[in-house]
Amino acid sequence: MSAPATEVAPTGTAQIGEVVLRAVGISKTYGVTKALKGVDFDVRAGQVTVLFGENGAGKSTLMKILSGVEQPTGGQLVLHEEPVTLENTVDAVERGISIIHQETNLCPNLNVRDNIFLGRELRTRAGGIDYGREAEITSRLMRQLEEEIAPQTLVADLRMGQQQIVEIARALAAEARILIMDEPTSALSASEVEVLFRVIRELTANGVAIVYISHHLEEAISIADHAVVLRDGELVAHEPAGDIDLPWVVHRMTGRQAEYDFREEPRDFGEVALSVRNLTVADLATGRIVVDDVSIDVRAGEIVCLYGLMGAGRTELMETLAGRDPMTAGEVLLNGEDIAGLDVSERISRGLGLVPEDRQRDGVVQMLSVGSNLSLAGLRSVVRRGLISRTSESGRIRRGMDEVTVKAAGPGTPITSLSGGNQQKVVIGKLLMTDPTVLLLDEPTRGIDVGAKGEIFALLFKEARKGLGVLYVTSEIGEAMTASHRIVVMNKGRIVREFDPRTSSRAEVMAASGESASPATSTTTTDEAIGGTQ
Amino acid sequence: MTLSSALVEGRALLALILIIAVFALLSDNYLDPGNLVTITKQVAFNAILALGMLMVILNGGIDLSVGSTVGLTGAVAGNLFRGLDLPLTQAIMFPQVWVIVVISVGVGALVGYVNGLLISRLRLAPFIVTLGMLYVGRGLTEVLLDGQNITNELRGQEGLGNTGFFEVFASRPLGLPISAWVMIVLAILASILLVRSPFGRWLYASGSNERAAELSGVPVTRVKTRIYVIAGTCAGIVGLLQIANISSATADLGQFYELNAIAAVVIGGAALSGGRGTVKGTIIGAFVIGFLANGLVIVGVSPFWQQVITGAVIILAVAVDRIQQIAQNRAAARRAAAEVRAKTPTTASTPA
Amino acid sequence: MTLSSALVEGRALLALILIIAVFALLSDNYLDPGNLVTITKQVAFNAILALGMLMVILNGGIDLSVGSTVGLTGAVAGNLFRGLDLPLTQAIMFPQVWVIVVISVGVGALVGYVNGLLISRLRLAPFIVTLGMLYVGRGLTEVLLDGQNITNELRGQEGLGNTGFFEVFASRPLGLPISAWVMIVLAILASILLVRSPFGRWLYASGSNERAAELSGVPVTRVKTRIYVIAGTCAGIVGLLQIANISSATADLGQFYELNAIAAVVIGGAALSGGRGTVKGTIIGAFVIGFLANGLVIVGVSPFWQQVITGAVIILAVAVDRIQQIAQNRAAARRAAAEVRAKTPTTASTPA
Amino acid sequence: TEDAGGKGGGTIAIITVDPSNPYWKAEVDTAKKAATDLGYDSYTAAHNNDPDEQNTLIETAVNDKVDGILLDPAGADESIAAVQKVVDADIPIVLINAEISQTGLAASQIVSNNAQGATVGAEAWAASMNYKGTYVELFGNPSDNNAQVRSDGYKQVLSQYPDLKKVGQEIANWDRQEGQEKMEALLAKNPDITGVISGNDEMALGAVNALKAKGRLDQVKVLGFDGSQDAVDAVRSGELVATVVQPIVEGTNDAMKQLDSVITSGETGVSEEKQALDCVLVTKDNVDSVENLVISE
Ligand SMILES: Nc1ncnc2c1ncn2[C@@H]1O[C@H](COP(=O)(O)OP(=O)(O)OP(=O)(O)O)[C@@H](O)[C@H]1O
Ligand SMILES: Nc1ncnc2c1ncn2[C@@H]1O[C@H](COP(=O)(O)OP(=O)(O)OP(=O)(O)O)[C@@H](O)[C@H]1O
Ligand SMILES: O[C@@H]1[C@H](O)[C@H](O)CO[C@H]1O
Ligand SMILES: [Mg+2]
Ligand SMILES: [Mg+2]
Repeated sequence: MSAPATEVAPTGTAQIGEVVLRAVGISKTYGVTKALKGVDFDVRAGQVTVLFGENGAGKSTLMKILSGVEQPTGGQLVLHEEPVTLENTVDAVERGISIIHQETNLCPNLNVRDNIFLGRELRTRAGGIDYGREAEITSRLMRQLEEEIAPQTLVADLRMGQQQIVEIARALAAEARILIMDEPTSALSASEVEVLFRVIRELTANGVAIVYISHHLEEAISIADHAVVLRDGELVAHEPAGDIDLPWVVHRMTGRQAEYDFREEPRDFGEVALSVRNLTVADLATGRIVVDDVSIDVRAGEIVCLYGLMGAGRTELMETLAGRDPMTAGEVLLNGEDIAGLDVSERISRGLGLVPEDRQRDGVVQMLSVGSNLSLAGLRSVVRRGLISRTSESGRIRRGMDEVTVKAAGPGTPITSLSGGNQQKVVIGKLLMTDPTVLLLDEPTRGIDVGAKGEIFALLFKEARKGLGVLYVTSEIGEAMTASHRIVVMNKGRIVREFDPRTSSRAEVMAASGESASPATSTTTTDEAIGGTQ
Repeated sequence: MTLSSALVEGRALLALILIIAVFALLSDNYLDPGNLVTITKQVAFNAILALGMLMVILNGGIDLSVGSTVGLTGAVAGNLFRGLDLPLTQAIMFPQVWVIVVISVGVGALVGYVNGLLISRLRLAPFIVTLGMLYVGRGLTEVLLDGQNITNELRGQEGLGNTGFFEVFASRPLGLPISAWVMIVLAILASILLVRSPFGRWLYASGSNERAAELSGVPVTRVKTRIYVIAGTCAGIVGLLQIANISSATADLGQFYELNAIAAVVIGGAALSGGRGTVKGTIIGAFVIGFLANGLVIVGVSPFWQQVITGAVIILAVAVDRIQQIAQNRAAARRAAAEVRAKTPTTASTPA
Repeated sequence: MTLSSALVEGRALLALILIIAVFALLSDNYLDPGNLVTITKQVAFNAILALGMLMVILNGGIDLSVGSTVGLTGAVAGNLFRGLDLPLTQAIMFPQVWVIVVISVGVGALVGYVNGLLISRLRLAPFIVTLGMLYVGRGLTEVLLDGQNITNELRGQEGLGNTGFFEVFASRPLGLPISAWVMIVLAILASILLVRSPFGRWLYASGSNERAAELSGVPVTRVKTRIYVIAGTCAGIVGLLQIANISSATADLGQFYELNAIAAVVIGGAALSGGRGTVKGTIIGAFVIGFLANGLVIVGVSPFWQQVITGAVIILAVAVDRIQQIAQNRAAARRAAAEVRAKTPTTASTPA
Repeated sequence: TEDAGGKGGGTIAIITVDPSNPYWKAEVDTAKKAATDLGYDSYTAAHNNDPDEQNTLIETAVNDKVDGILLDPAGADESIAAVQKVVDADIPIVLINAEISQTGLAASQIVSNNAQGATVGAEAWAASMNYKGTYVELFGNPSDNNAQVRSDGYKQVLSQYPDLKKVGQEIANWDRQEGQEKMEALLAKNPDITGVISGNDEMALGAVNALKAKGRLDQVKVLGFDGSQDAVDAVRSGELVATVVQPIVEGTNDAMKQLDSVITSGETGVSEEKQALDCVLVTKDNVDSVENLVISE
């Protein structure tokens, strides 16, 4: 490691490639769910083991067990050939195992330094916190990660990608010998991913063992030394990285050849459904312009992809269009009608709805069932004489579940028991039940496996054929290229260019977004048949 | 929702049955029909407030001001019976009883509306807004009554055309006090509202995840404002029923009622964090409190200890299902572990 | 934390300055040094409780039982001064004053510990646990006092070796009442705890994102238990100071103190949802309440209206910065719009 | 606040218990009017029987340099220190309604004789019961001294009559609604009682409501205490057998006069510091002589 952070002594010095942590026959049940069914898994010093699997395959569960977050219901962990029980995360950290969680686990009211050293304070001789030393190490870590964030910056003021960097810094600060990264890049830009990969290589060179999980399959393959695939809580494949490629991974993950490519979809568009004219949005807290003079048209039956880097202002644009944030200037027309003065619910009833970026925070209502979530937005249409008609509601729910192919035991199933992909389908289905003319989707495939991605796009194209206009945001170039009729590139709050995915290349589009087609993401550009993977 | 809420209601019901069983064993008079009617009447006041409180709590809010609002509406009604000094004219106007009822309940609704606006529009914390309103309401009650109970005026006078208040608000149709009937009607209305109407669904949704509800087209601000209006309206109704019940409008009427209402809702299985709770549970919760208070007097527990026991029962009622849940989880973990062990541990082998 | 909390503290300070200015204009004697000392003494009791409450609120909890705990510790101390009936021996033991102090404060801590265990281990809602404890504590206080205030016994008797209580707990070192000194010392300790110690960081962290804190190795359960112990300890200290202040242990000592303590914390800028709040803000909040109450008396506002005004100020104090924020946002929006218009509208250019 | 010039002038602080209660409201109104008549400004404050609040109000008044204080004290022992502070500041103070357990501090103490009131009330009530039967007692707020004093007074009288049996006692905190609810429960337990004694009128009137609802009021004798207007009306209609009026209006007028006298001349003009304000029994016979706590003739 290039920047030794704390004086924690490394736990054992293993040879490169030597197994340092072994999971033997690990099982985990949650109530009736069997998340893991006797999995054997090795972690090797100085190498990167990548874990592949669909949503709900059990990847995070296995990692939580390896890092002391959860206790297995069966099986044994063996650390340096010694059987161990990891009581909790503190225990694991003391044994040199750290984890970067899939969901960011930061305290927004604390600053970067406080978050990094939370629970592992450096003390002064008097017993207080040694702020000086903590700040110094924080600065050093930030420099190493090439992110200019001052140690005193409040985490609440950081964008998602920067928060993920803080998470990474926290794991580095622990000076772990075994470092688990569960989806560390879901909010990172390509250049930030590059920095992370450089850091990973430095760590492995120092003998640190890395476990890496990502739904960005190509990116993950490029860093892997070993590839392990989980399916339905079972380990189905394990190969050295040299022997694998993308189709192999997808096949092992899904049991089939999950491909999607919608470039040949028909293009019989109708009238302009949504017309955005010179829209400008200012961030009221800072006064900064985040959406700058944007104009976009979406026609009936057209699927428009809004591509750009993290922080380009796409979320603000989408939320403003949905009626959640106030606009500063410009106009928004839906079917020729000015909707600028309407609130969210009025816009939904006029036919414009948003599938939000953060599914847990803004998408699902956790305490309601799958059925009630589905019918929530379109509730007005099943009201008879002021009351909800049970028969027409359950009829619509059943049809809705079929239409978006939700895998759930029934409409009464708790929404929280569904996998991310299925939850996302419910959120989309919810808005489809309002009979929208235009659907807005912000990162609809974030954290979703390759199979579910295909299903979601198939659903959108099916609706488009019936006349729905779609405007969706993505940060994945593969997705933009294979699953849209038109690509609009946004950069620093402005629309910079438009592309026809049939006639343009990845490199062009990425260049327009301000992103350089970096090695990690450009090595396998030929494989565009499998969308959604960079 | 359905399964866990049924369990939680079941727990409240269990508490109720337990309390009834214990006191029935200790005293012969406890289950006397007359006493049951008495308990029901007392429970009704709390239950009506608790129905309003339930809506607020389902939304993740709290309303500490309902007790003061009970007092305030009582004082308003009392003053109206005393007659309105009309400015300029020198005359005193005596509104009819139905006008008095409408105005008094309206004042309750208005207090709720102010709470609701402050909470939903300005996004202030419900606890602090309604705490402030608790003081404001009580202070206004005292201002209106100015140190005098209003008693005889409530009867009205034939000549003034404002008689008939007690005939309605202290009546006992079919032998059951009117407050009990109001409770029943309001409970049915509340059930329909929560279970069958879009408003109810919106309430549960916004109580569980307000941001998601908003993006689903739920008018979250309006829903929030309205529930405080409902809570205030319930307080207004209780204010009228209570001044009829004690035949006087007094300055400290309704003090601490909010605490009992909150306790009923929570004992009935609602989560203070919002999104979970039922009408049935709330009514059961109110009966738990009522049967307990009555039973403690009937078996002759010393008044000082009554408070201790009441407090302990409130805590126990919510602790019981947590303890039960923990026990269940432990058992499930044991079962699962046993199952895994039975399946003979596979030896370490990394499949290729 | 730093910037926004400074703003919020600033708002509390503004409220304080405003109140002082208004009343100083209305009354000559308001800023009299004697009156300032009076206010400070009064504020001190509330401020000490509020410091404990701040910890609880930082964690996203609430403690409604501190008022009862004040009463209970007072009653315990009173009983100890009256002497302990030793079982078996027929003798009565008179503990020394320092023993009485330790036991009484210990009882406060114990009440807090029970609250803490129920909340952290059984994961019960703080509101309902401490509501139950409010009743339990008050009931026990009444049981202990059994309808009799304890007054003369507090002086102790030379022969019994238990004199000296008033000499310490009602003393005025350097002309400032002891309660004010205790407030100052505790405020400094609390500041150090919150700002300099790991415990403070853990508290802010777990109040804002408990799961994240737990996964980072913060002992969230222990932190949670401890803050209730701290709140109970503060209540115990106030109980002792207060019986010395009024030279008697009475059954309703401390009633409603919890409401004032919560109000102080919130006026001082803390968020009831946890994770935000400072010692300085809390102390300012306590002074806002104290200066207001004193000023209303000095300018001769009627007791009824005092309540109305107090309630309104509580709401206003939290509403002000929200209104200000909304106004700022509006202004920012207007500015931004003007700026955009000034830039001469570029026509929609859709590059190919 | 400005200094008194000769007779009258200056400010008097009237510190009372709880003016939302008719009894203290009468005290305050009388005091305010008397102060005005004597040429003083006055302001009112209330301590709600909280000695700590009383301390604050007293200190505030001292800081405000008022010219005299009329205090209805919160507790006999708890108020000594507060009164001492006033004396130390050389401000004249007169106590009304309740006493403190130390003499030589206040200029005078005009004390409502609750013990005596309870005795006369209990006597009259026992007579109406024909000295036999079963009864229950409603007790006031336990932290208010008067609750115990009155209860003791009742007991002292009633223990003389072996055929009068007390079968229950509940706290109802001076409150009508609580009195009613407690009475309802007590009635379920003891349906056959023939008497109720109550620490004040509000609780007694609650009991009357409960008895009325059960159709038992005819057979049950209820005793109140305070002489509030509602109770006097109830005595007139026979719902209460008696109440006891504390002549607070006369007492307050006396207190104000004495306070004025101390302010202007340094002397109260009365020989005794402690002056008992004896209570007057109100029954059907003399009910028309009482109106709003004022006893005529
Ligand atoms: N706390 C929990 N309670 C109940 N079920 C759970 C819990 N955590 C995970 N599960 C279930 O266990 C299974 C495995 O989940 P896990 O989070 O490990 O999947 P994953 O492979 O990480 O998926 P993703 O790619 O979406 O992150 C899923 O069916 C999930 O619903
Ligand atoms: N919490 C925040 N605090 C400060 N600036 C922010 C915050 N969130 C976003 N921004 C900034 O606002 C601008 C627009 O962000 P927005 O989230 O709309 O971008 P985006 O293209 O949707 O990216 P993402 O995929 O990260 O959501 C960016 O400059 C970003 O850095
Ligand atoms: O004398 C008063 C009155 O009886 C009042 O009703 C309650 O408090 C007592 O002390
Ligand atoms: Mg996962
Ligand atoms: Mg975004």
